[in-house]
Parts: sequence; structure tokens; C-alpha cells
Amino acid sequence: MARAPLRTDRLIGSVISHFFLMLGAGFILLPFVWMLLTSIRPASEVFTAGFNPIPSSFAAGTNYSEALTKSPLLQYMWNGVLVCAGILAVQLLVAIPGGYALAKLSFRAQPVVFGLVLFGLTVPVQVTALPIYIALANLNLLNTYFAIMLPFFLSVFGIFLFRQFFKSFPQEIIHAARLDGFTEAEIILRIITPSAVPAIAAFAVFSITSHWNDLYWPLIVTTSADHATPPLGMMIFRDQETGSNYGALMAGAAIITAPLILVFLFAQRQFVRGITMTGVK
Amino acid sequence: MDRRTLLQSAAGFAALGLMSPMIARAQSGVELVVTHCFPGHDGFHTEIANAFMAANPDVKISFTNSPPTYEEGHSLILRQALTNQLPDVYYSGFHLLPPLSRQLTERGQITHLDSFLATEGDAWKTENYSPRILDLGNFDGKQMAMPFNTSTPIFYFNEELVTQAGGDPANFPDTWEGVFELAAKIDALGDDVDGFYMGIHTEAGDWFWQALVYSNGGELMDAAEKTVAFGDEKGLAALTLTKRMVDEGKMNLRENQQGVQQFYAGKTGILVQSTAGLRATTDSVGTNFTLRTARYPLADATNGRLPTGGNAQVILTTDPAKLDAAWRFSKWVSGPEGQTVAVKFSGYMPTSLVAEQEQYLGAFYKENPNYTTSVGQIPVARKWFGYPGKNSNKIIDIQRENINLAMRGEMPVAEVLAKMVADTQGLI
Amino acid sequence: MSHLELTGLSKSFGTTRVLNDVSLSVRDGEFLTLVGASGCGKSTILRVIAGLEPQDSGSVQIGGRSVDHLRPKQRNVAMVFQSYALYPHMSVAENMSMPLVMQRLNLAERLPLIGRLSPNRRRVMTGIAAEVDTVARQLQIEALLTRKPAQLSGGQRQRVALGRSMVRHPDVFLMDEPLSNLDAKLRVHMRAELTDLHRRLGVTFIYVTHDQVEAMTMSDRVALMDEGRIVQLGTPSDLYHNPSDLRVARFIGSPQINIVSGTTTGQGIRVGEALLPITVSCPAGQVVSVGLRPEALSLDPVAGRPHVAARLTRVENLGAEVFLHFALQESGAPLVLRATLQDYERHKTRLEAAVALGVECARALVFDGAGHRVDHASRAAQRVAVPA
Amino acid sequence: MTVALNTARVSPGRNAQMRAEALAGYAFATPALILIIVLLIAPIVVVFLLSLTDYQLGALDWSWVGLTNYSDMLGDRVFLRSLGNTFIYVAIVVPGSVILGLVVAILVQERTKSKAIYQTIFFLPVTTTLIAMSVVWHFLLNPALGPVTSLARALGFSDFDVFGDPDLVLVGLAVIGIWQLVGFNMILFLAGLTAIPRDLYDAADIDGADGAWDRFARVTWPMLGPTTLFVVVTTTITAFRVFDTVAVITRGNPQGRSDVLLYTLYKVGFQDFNMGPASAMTIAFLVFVLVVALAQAFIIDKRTHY
Amino acid sequence: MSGLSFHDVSKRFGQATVVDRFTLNVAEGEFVALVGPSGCGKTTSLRMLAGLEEASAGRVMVGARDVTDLPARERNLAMVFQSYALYPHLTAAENIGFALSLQGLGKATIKDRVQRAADRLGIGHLLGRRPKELSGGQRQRVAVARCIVREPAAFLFDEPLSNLDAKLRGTARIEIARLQKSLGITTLYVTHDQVEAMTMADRVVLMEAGRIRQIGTPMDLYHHPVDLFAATFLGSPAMNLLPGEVRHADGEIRFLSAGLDLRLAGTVRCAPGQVTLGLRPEALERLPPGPNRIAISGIVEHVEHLGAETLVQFAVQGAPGTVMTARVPGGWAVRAREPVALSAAQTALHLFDATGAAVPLHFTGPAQASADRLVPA
Repeated sequence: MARAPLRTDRLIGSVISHFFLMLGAGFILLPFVWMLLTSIRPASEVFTAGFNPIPSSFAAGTNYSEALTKSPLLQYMWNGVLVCAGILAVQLLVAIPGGYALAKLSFRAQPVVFGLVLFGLTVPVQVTALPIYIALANLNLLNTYFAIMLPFFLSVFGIFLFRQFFKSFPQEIIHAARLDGFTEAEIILRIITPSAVPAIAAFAVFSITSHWNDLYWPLIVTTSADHATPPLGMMIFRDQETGSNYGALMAGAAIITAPLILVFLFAQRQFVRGITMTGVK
Repeated sequence: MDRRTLLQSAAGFAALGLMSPMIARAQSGVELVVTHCFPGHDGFHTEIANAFMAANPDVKISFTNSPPTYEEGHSLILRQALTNQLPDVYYSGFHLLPPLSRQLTERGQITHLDSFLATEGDAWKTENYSPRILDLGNFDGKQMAMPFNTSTPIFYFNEELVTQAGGDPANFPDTWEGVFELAAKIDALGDDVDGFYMGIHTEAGDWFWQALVYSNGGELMDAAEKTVAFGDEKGLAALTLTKRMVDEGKMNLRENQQGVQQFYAGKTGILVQSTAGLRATTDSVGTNFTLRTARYPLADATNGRLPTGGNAQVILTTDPAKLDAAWRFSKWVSGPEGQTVAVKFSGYMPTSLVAEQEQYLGAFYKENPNYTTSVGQIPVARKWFGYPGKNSNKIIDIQRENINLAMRGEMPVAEVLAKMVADTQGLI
Repeated sequence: MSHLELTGLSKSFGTTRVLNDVSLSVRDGEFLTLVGASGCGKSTILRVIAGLEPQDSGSVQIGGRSVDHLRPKQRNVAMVFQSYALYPHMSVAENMSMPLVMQRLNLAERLPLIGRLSPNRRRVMTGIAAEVDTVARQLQIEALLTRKPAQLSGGQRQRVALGRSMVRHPDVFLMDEPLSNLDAKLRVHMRAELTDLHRRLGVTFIYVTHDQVEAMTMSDRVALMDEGRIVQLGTPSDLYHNPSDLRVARFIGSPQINIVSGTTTGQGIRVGEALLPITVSCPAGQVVSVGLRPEALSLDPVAGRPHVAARLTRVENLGAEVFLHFALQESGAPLVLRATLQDYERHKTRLEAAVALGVECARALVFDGAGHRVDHASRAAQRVAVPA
Repeated sequence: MTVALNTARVSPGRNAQMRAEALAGYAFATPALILIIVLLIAPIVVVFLLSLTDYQLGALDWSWVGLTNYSDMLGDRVFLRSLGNTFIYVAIVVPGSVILGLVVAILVQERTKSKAIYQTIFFLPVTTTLIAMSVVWHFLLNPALGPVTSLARALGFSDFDVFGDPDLVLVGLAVIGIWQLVGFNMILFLAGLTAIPRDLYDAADIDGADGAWDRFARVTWPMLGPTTLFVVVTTTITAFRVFDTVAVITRGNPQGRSDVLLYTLYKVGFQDFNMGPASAMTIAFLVFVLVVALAQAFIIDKRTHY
Repeated sequence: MSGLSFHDVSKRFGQATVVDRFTLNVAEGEFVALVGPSGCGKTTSLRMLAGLEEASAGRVMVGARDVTDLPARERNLAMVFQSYALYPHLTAAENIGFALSLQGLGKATIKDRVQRAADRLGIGHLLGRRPKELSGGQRQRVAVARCIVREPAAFLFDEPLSNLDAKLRGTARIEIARLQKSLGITTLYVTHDQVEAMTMADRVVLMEAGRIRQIGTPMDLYHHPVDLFAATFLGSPAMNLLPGEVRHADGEIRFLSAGLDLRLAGTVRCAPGQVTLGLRPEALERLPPGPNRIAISGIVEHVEHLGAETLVQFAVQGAPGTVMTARVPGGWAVRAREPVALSAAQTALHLFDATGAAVPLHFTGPAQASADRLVPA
């Protein structure tokens, strides 16, 4: 039987796999491409029939400046930075020690706490929103950064993730540290945390993207623009009553998405490693 | 355990004792906190408020974030009522005014306007507002709100497509029969061209259904709001119209926004929409085609009416120190200064009689005849109806499903109507 | 003084008994090895001594005082782990100075930023650095001080781990299979280095391994463990030449000891057709196991001396010596004989057929049905000279 | 559990280390525990209590109604329909995003230079704002103007109206759901794939595994068992929570065929303000998700014996 | 069953050449071990034969068939991996029968053949277990059974014993060797452990840095290493080395190193120059120096008692810094810091020139006979 050399087989395989990957990538990227194209189109061209990638007149300036000036988008993005940073900081402060306690320390309540964490994974934010809202209101805390951040201080996902990650951390190193005289807190601070950089990166990507993009909760607890987060800045262009300004909406979307893509690109290597090392099994 | 303790215990567990509220508002003169729905309205609200503040330096207007819909705004206000976080002034959708004013009156968290109107005097009243407009904000015998934005459904059409189909843009049909005939011709112009679109089967509320029933001279409920009233032949005519849109008007049952987008793209001949979207539609259409508007046909020329969309301003503050400023603001926004801006920005109909005068909107209307269509419909505008009870949204959802059944031909229209009446009655 | 005393240690994980009433006394400065198959409980003992795991009962004394109530760091023991357990994000110098930092700086001074404000801190740190340098020089790793563990070879990591335990001048060194992650060549080398280190430091070493060669070559005394108990405690040569138990005989020695089963008679022990003139104290007719180290068999049967008939099955030629694998003629039981290359060459042609293998009965080890050693007269009389 | 039992048996004072460890365990778990109680347990208790009342948001009086809300719910057409729709949505999104995620992961895994690029592209949807992306999808799937339909038309398919056709609407929403989840699942699968020893593929090659399919069916798929189940559980939980796309694009239309649990719950609670029934639905929703998650976790436990 | 051969096979990864012009013929039924330090290219060579790596150049043959371009599955070779590569989700029986099921054989046939193969390795009772439930030794046997069940053209082993502990390794290597002989199947065996190579193989291929350094029988390599590398790689403890110089003076041939002066006169013919002298540990004996023996003494540094034998490390007197290891029978009670006097037969000496190549030693006189005797016929 005549046979093509292995190299050719492999080449064909690679071409086929690229073909499917590009097809998939096309599917994934389609909305982004359209977002960018729309963000540089004048309103009248957005709906011209057909799929003409190149706009006949550029309205990038108008759309982007409208996105930035009509709503205090920059202010919102700054709020977003503060809120995401605050949430992430508290989440890490809670989840790293919590994850360590669940993974490496033995205490009687451990299974109960872990059970609660697993339970928490299934509870969507909508369930707890109203009681927390009322509590915040009674404490006179609405319209504060604190109110936007509070429900997310607890990330059961984070606790779970760090627990999984720490599970695979060599027990011997912790033993060595105890022999060396580290207190448990110092083990967390000086041994566990530096080793958890990939997990922190992975977690940060999830945390930042979801709270940067969150619309639901900020809309409930903030009524002034002082604390609003980025998606609220886009709401102004999306109006069911009078019709949406698609160009500015997409420009706004592009503006607020860009930092996240940068964050992801920056953390990508660590992120993938973090996910891999937490051993999703 | 009563509600109070329930809520207090809810608060108790969250008593983290970490922060005190740091909402220290700069108090130079009076500050009014204002909430309106639709972030898209921010533009004209800000402009109006700026002008107001320039004229009234002692008053500071500050806006909260805008809820994206009337429903969400309503929910926001109710939550804030619970927690005493209410703004001083709020713009409520007309259909939500009855529950809002009733609940807040009960809680003592709203100020009715009768005494202010009395102070201004009747002459002022008649000079500025038509009684029909004022009535939109009047419930249980009290003036609860000053109407701000009002709208009626109108027809938008694509002049080029109408012409191509042999229609006359200058004499747009004023009967459904004429509309459907024209729509069918437009539809025949090409595979990718639709004749007619009205998102009655997919819209958010039941405004279009109300328009169909009212324009046929029908009623949704009896005067006591106990019994469903659209089970009659007028209701049947209304529901039959939906079926005819599909059969005769060749309407595709697209999702609402997609139907609208299709019109923007110049691929739909006739679109039924609120006049409120005129400005946005004009912008979106741009140079794609020539946008024209026409009046909504009244099947019953004498008793036919149209529901008034839009919103009215309520004063929620009960603080005597703020009331005067709030009333001044109320007068301003519903007066010619406010209305001029709002109309130009949206396409809404003015609520102020004065605003229609030459120095305000007169010139604008002459230059933009599309904007006058709805003004012509003011005489037939009536209140936007809201169902009583707990299930108003559910009623609307169920009705919409029934309308779909009729339009999709899955059930004879008469049967659907009977079912729809029964479903509605069951939920009241 | 740092002699170490374990009394009645027991521990279970769930229903598994990992330590079963273990008592052990380790002299000050002794090198004691715990050896046994994996799962025998040897590592658990180490962790109990260190205080990393609690015992269910029993007590640990170091230098005459009970340490049961002390935390690991208070027991002044150092431990070298199988995986070395170096802190991956710290340099070698940091790894090595950690125990001293923890000892000499108080909690506030150890804090990341605030700690730097303390004037005491710098003085202490300078002192520590000097000590680390000294130890690093001793271990010849002074050139590696700035590297991270990931940049080190296995042998280097091993030395850093040693260094980290040395800087503390502990009373007791605990070593948990420290050589098992090294390759064969390096392992041989490190064996010598470790014993050398022990001699120089003169401190008590407790060393855990599953490798009998390590146990044999390095220790003053060896405790062989099985199923959570110490089976035999003695010098390496004791364990090799005088195993008290069949398990010990099997575990120690490579190639493994030959075990043939035989029956006691009045004249000796019958193995197949051969009668080995070994008189044991147990009654006749009992089945016993006769252990014969490979060197207790010879290719040159002297007339009149006992021998067994066997058939050669395989030759393993290692160059320096040859392992000859036989099957016992009657039972087919395997026997390994250790011969020099010269001996093998001399007998090569004879080995093609069944041969008689000489048995040095004086070196035979007899075990009863329960696996316990049974002493016998011939052995007692001709006790081989054992190295001290 | 065994760990806890052991700890229990060691009497305090027996071992300083164990005591210190337990103490530290409690200390480190306390912040998490407090937050769990304050932000999770207590609100759920409040919601449960509300589900036993007829409380309407803003109303001044209310009363206990026992389990009426629950029994009403079981007879409520809209609720039952949302439940059904949610299950259909889950039934499309879970296999869709899991299988696609797996396929992409396998293809991406084999790439060397372009791996990072593909990885980033497929992960992009996770980083974006859904309200903007829903608008975009809405347009992309526009039956007359959208590029997807023009492409379909160019390829000779008949027109389809994703969000207008009652039979297609859940499929359309599911496509968006899949679009969002594929990248995430891909990352999880990539993690699982890296953990498969290369030796197994070599062994399969030598054993006579014939090409990619055999390798996949005989090695990859069985070896990914635990990962797959994890992915399925997380995807299921996520899919159950579908809300944004429905709220932004279809609002339950057409004919309620895109009503899903959380959206219905939202309408009842936040548009009709019927907190009692909404709370009952919330509790029901929680129970559903919990049951599904527990069932899957149980299977994971049984399946991860290798 | 058939022979195996490599013809000028090379493997390059980018710039690095991992295997350089590897040529080897393995006869039918022969057991050949590839041995060398890690990274020497032995595993890569094996994998190229198996079809798991592509050869950058050259051809590989199984019997008369050129399999260079065939995928692994068509080469009819069986392989045991270092990690055993058992499928964790399959039972032992399914693992063993995996290849057969891929061939589409009937269930009964598979069951029968699996049972026979398993019985042969003494794991017949473990067939229902999964790899996780097996010990290291049992897994290793399952891996071997998986190979023999297929009746392949040849066996390939990639360090199959390196994951076993020392004890098991000893028994397993005998088992494998025995099995190979009884099946008579061609075997290529990769290991870094010289003991395995020496004890199991018919021929040993010693590799370093991608090249073959020496091919020969184990005894060839042990007794006639072609260079320093081969000399030190084989044998444990390693050969003792002593750098120095060979001088011809006064009709004598002398080896000089620091203060050491060994006379080789009259027995050895050897060119003068810088050399390294090699002496295996077992060549150092507690015998008095005599004719044709050289004396080496020193101070004991370290003693390792292994029971039957004792390893004595001592500092060589006259050569400061040089430590040699002697391997002596177990009965000798020697202690650290004591002096020792040992001697070695001249026939046991190895000399290597400055490049490391072995210098042929030509013995004259009566020692000749004994030197020849060292080499097995």
C-alpha cells in the first residue's frame, strides 16, 4: 500500500484543525467585529441592509466622543476600578485564608463550612438581593461604594478555587514551615500566597470581569452617578422608549471592554496555569 | 412577627457597623433630587433643569441614575419608599401612576398638587393646560401629577417605498383597509421588503393593544374596574385587526427591535410606533430614505380614542421647605420652556398649550411636519390604562400570548378573544 | 543532652493502625535508621516526633523532657523532607535563614514592611546571614545562595534542605527518605556525605528510608518496622547476620536471602532429599524455613559437607560478581548464589547439568512456622565473625 | 469526615500543634463564615419567610399565607412554562457548550504557536458586558438584516427568524449562551487535557489506535471524565441562571416561549411586586439548582475512582 | 517475530541533534539494551522505532519491512512504558486486551488470550482490578502482559523498572529476562541503570550525547570499555580513576601520579604519555603485592557494610585528594581512619589516554593467560 509520509498526514491534520478553529474563532469574534464596526458608523448606516464591513462614512469621532461626553463614562470607569479593586481585595482577604483553612487545617467545623461553600456556589445573586438591599437601606448605606461591593465580598467561588489550589500544595512545605517556626498566619502570608499567584490571577480575571460588567446590583443600590459602574454609562444610549443610539452604545461598549481584554491578556499565562493547577477534578 | 420586625431583623444581620452614610448634600438653598426613567432622556432633562436653575438660582436640581424602564423605575420608587430613600421629584409612567399614587398616599410619601393649582388660579390653568392633559395626572379626584411627556401611536412610513408601490405619500390612507392594501403592495416590491410592522405581538407593555381597542371605540374594563369589557364586538374588531395585519398587511412576526431595525434600514414600508421615538428614528434613518409620519386610523371615527403614553411628574417630597421649589420646577417642566426642549429632543407631544405657540415650537413644527402628526391626535388621546390588582404585568403577558395565537392563526379570532377575556378576568 | 525516648506510641488513621505501641530509645548523637516497606509507619513516627502529627497515645521525650505539649518549632528538631520542601519562591539564602529569622525576630519585626523599622532587625539579619554563609560553605553551596529552588539540581536542593536544618543547631535531625529523589549515582555519593555530616555534627539523627542499603551503610542502629511495630532493633550487622524474624531476614540483604522450607528431624532439617545437619530446639516433624544468604551457598561442595541439588536457571553477570539463579531440584524453589566471576568461569561447564550446591550450615538461619528465629547449635558454635 | 473525627478524639491539650491548627482553622474560616451567614444564609431565610406571606412591595400590611404561594406556583401556567423553557435551554446550552468547549480545547491543545491566540479569542466573551453583546447578537440574528441570516441565505438556507419564531427563540438564546460559555469550558478542558499523561496516547498508538477518533474515544474522553463532570455541573448551574439575554432581547416573547425561571421570578417580584410568590419561586429555583448540582456531584464522587 | 534495525537514524529538534546517525541491528530473538545517562538519546531512538517520534533522517526496519513512514499502530511492536501507561479507567483485563479489542477480535478470544497472558505473569487473579488498585509491581506486570498478549514482532521497553523499589527491581528484571528468553522474542530495552543492562541483555548499546559509544556483550563493555565514559558508566561502585603519566625509564614502564610510582615493568607494553589509570573496586584485594600485582595503600575514610560485602573508601597514599573504593568480602572489620594495604592484579588495570580512549594493554609473560580468562568465551 502506497502511503504518504507522516509529515504530510500531520500537515493535513493541522490544516483541518486550523480550519475548524478559525471557523469557531469567527463565530466568537463576529459580535466583536460588529461592535467595532458599528462604533465607527453613523446611525443611519447601522441598519443599511447587507453586511458591508467598511462604513461609507466614518463616524468614529462622533460616536466615541458622544460615548465619553454624554455620559460620565470616565467617571464610571474610575468607579469601576475602585469597586473592582475593593471587591477583589476583600475577596482575596477572605478567600485565601478560608481556602487555606479548608484545604490544609483540620478543625471540627471544616466539613460544615465547606458544605456551605458548595451550597453557595449554586445561589445566584438575585436570590439574596432584596434582603441585602433592605438591610443596606436600613443602615443608611445605599449610594456608597460599600453598598455596591458588599454582596460580593463573599466569593464562595473564590474560596472553592483557592481550596482546590491549596489542596495540591505540598504538605511537606507547610510542615517545614511549622518546624521553622512560622505561625499559621505567616504561612499564609509568606508561603501560600506567593505560591498562589496563578490562582490569584485566574480568580482576579473572573472577579474583575464579572463586577466590572455587573449591571443588576449597582442599578439597585446606587441612584447617583457618583458611584455608578461602567455599564450604567452605556445605558444612556440604550433606550427602549426613544430608540437606541447604536453607534455610541457600541463605542461605549468598546471603551469599557478594552481594559478587561487588556487585563486578560496581561494575566493570561498565569490565568491558564491557575486554572490548570487548581485541578478542576 | 410583623413586617417591621421582619425587616428589622433583615437589617440586623447586616449591621456590620462599618460605615455611616456619607451623603452630605451641599445645602445652598434648596436641592431637589430628581429621578426619571430611561437613561436616553437624560439629555433633555438636564437641559431643562439647567435652564430652570439659571432662572431659579436658589434651587439646585440633581438627578439620580435613570432606571431603564418605567417598570424598573416604579420598582425602584417602591423600594425607596420602604427605606425612605425617595427622590423629591419623580417622573412616573402614566400606566403606573394609579398604583404609585395610591400606595404612596397611603404611606404619606407623596404630595398632591391641588392646593398649588388652586393658588395659581383657574385662568392660569386654562391658559396653560388642556383639561384632557391635566386629567392624565388626576386620580381619585386629586391632581397627583403634572403630565410631562405625552405620546400617541403614529404611523411612520418610508416615502420612497410608498411611492414605488403606487401610494401617495401626501395622502396616506386613513383606514386600516387602505393601510393594508398599500402594505401588501409594498411587500410585493421585493423579497427583502416588508409592507407593515406593528410590534403588538412582542412589545413590552400592552400599549398597542389598548390603542387597537380604544381606536375601535372599545373599553378594556368597565368603569368600576371590576369586569373585563373588551369581549364585545369592538374588542373582536380590534383582535381581528391583528390577524388582518398578518393576512392582509403581510406583516412578519418579527421581534420588536428587529422589526424597527428593518424599518430603519429602509426595508419596511410602514411602521407603527410611539411618537416618542420620532427623533431617534429620524437619526437612525438618516439619509437612507425619506421618513414621513401619518395619523393612526380610528376605526370608530366618533368614539375612537388612543392611549396616551408618556410620563407625569410627581412630587414625592413632603418637606415644606422643598415644596415650593418643587412646584416651581413642576410648572417649569410642564410649561413651555420645558416642553419645547422635551419635544424637540424626542417627538413627544407637548403638554403645555403655550408651548405650541410660535416662539416656542411653532417654527419647529413648520420645519418638521413629522412632529405635528401626534399633536393632531391630542383631541382623541385618553388615559393609558393600568389593570388593578397584583397581576397587571402578568395580565399583559397572557394577553400578548393570546394575541400571538390569533395572529399566528393557531386559533380562530373569536375563540381567542373569549379566552383572552377569561384569562384576564381570572387574573383580576 | 538530646537523647530521645519514645514510649508506647500508637496512632490510627480511621480504622488503620499506623503505629502500634512503639517504644524506642535513641542515644545522644546516635544515627538511628527506621527502615521498612512503605506504609509501615516509619514516616509517621518522624512526624510525631516533630510534633506535626499528634499521637493517639504514648509520649515523646527529647533530652529527658516531654515535648508532647510543645509545638513543632518549640521542640528544637529539624527535619529534611523527601521532597526537600524548600520554599519555592525564596532564594537559597532566604530558605536557609528562615528558621533563624523565625527564632530571633519577634512577630512585629517579621512583618513585611513594618518590620523593617526595627533597628534590632538589621542587626539580627546580619548575624543570620553570617551563619547561613558558614553553613553554606560547609555544604559547598555558597555559590548558589541567590538562586531559587527551581534553578537547582536534585542534589543541590538536597543540600539546601540539609543546610536549612543545620542552621538551627537542632537537638535532633529528622530525615524522611532524603535520598529517594536522587539518581542512583548521586545517592551513593550522598550516603557517604550524610554519614560524614553526622560524624562532624555529633547530633542525633533519626533517618527514615525504605532502602535497606541506606539503612545498612549509614546507621549506628537500625529499627526495622512492619505494620506499625518495630520488628527488630539492632546494629546493621545484627540485622543482617542475626535477624530475629523472617521479615527482617527477607528485608535486609541484596540479593534477597534464600528461603527454603524444610522439616525438622532428629538429625537435622530435611530439605527435599538433603539433610542439613542443623539441630534446632523445636520438636521433630515441624515445618521450618531455612534462610540461606546467597554467600552461604557455594559451588564447591566439600565432600562430607551438606549440599542440595539444584538446576541453574539464570545467570546475572554484573562484571564484578555473578548472581547464579538456581531452582531446587525437588521443589523448584528458587535459590540465588553469589559467586565471583572466576568461580563462575571455573564451574561454567559443570553448571549445564544439575549440580550439588554446598551449604554452610553454620550460616543458616532457621525460622519457625510463625517466622520467629530459632537458634541452633551449629550456629552457636561457629558464630561467624561479625564486624562491629 | 474522618479528619474531623480524628480531631475530635484527640483531647485538647494532647497536642499543641493540633490545637493551634484547629484554632487557626477557625480563625481563618471565620471571616468567610460570617460573610456566608450574613450574605447568604440570612437573606435566604428572609426570602423563605417572605415566601410564606402575601407581602407586596410597598404595601403596609401583609399576612402569613402558609404554603399557598407554593401550591399556587404549581398551578401557575407561566411558572411551569418557564420551568420547561429553562430545562430546554439548559438541555441545549449544556451539551452545546460542553461539546464545543471540548472540541476547541482538543484542537487548541495541539496547536503550538497559535495556541495563545486562539485561547484568548475563545475566552473573549467572558470578559464582555452582556448588555452590549446582547444588542449585538440581537442584530446579528436579525432575520432580514443580520449578517448571520444573509450568510445563511447566501448558502442557500431558507430565511429564519430566530427571535420571532416560537420554535427558534430558545435556540437563539442558547446560541448566545453557548457563545458565552465555550471559552470558559475550553479553559477547563485544557486544564484537564494537560493532566492526561502523554504516555497513554503513545500506548494507544502502539496498541493500534487508528487515528484521531480512536485516540479520543479510547483515551481522551475517558480520561477527561472528572473534568467533564465538573464542567457539566458548573455549566448547568450557569445555564439555569439565564436571565440577561432574555431580559435584554426577548423579554419572554414570542408567546412566552422564552420565559425562563429567573426572568419570570423577576417579573413577578420586581414588576408585579408580589414578593410572596416571587420568594416561593426563588426557593423553588434554589431547590432545582441544588438538586441538579447535588445529583451531579454524587455522580462525580462515584466516577472519580480512578 | 523479527529482527530490528536502525540505519543512520538521526533526530533533530531545531538546532539540537538528539540522536546522531544511529545504526544498529538487532537479531531475531536478541535482547539488546540501550543504556546511557539521561538525555543521551536512548529513549528517542526507541520511540523512533516505535513510531512515536518521526526520524529526521535514516530508516528504521522491523524485519525486512521498512516502517519509517508507517504510523505506530502498523509497526506491530509492543511497548512497556516507564509509567506503564495503563488506562486508569479500564480494568487490568481491559488494559491487557485493549490492543486486541482495537483489532476487533471476538470477546471470547480476547478473554482467553488475556487470561493466558495474565497467568503467565502471575496476575490472573487481578484481572478485575483497576490500575489504582494495583501495586507498582502488579502494574508493571499488567504492562508487560499487555505486550505479550499481542504476539508482536518485537518488545520495546522504556525504563520499565525505574518506578519500582530496589527489591522489586531485582525480581522484576529476572522475570522479564526469563520471559523474553522463553518467548524468544526480539527485545529492545532502554534503561539508565547499568545493572539492568548488564544482567539482562545479550548485547548492550552504550550511548552518550546522541551517539553510540560502544556496542558489545555486557562483559565486553565491563572488561573492555573503549573509553573513560564506558569505563565509568558501567559498574557500581564506579571504576576508580587515577590521573597520571606513563613513562619509560630504565627499561621499565612506570605509572607516575603525584607521589605515587607504580612499576609496570616487564609485564605491560604501553606508549608513554599522560594517561588515566582505572581500577575496578573489586580488583583491589587484601592480598600482598606480588609479581604482576601493584600495591595501593591508604587511610580508610568511610566504610559501608552491606552484609555480604563491604565497600571501603580510602584516601590513596601518595596521591593526595584521590579517594578509591575497594569492594571486599563482608567479613572484614575495617574502620575509618585505619590504614589499609591492598593490591591489584596488573591484568585488572585499565589505561586511558588524554582523549579518554582506552589504551590497549599488551601483557607479556605468565599473566597473559589469566587476562584472557577474564573474558567469557
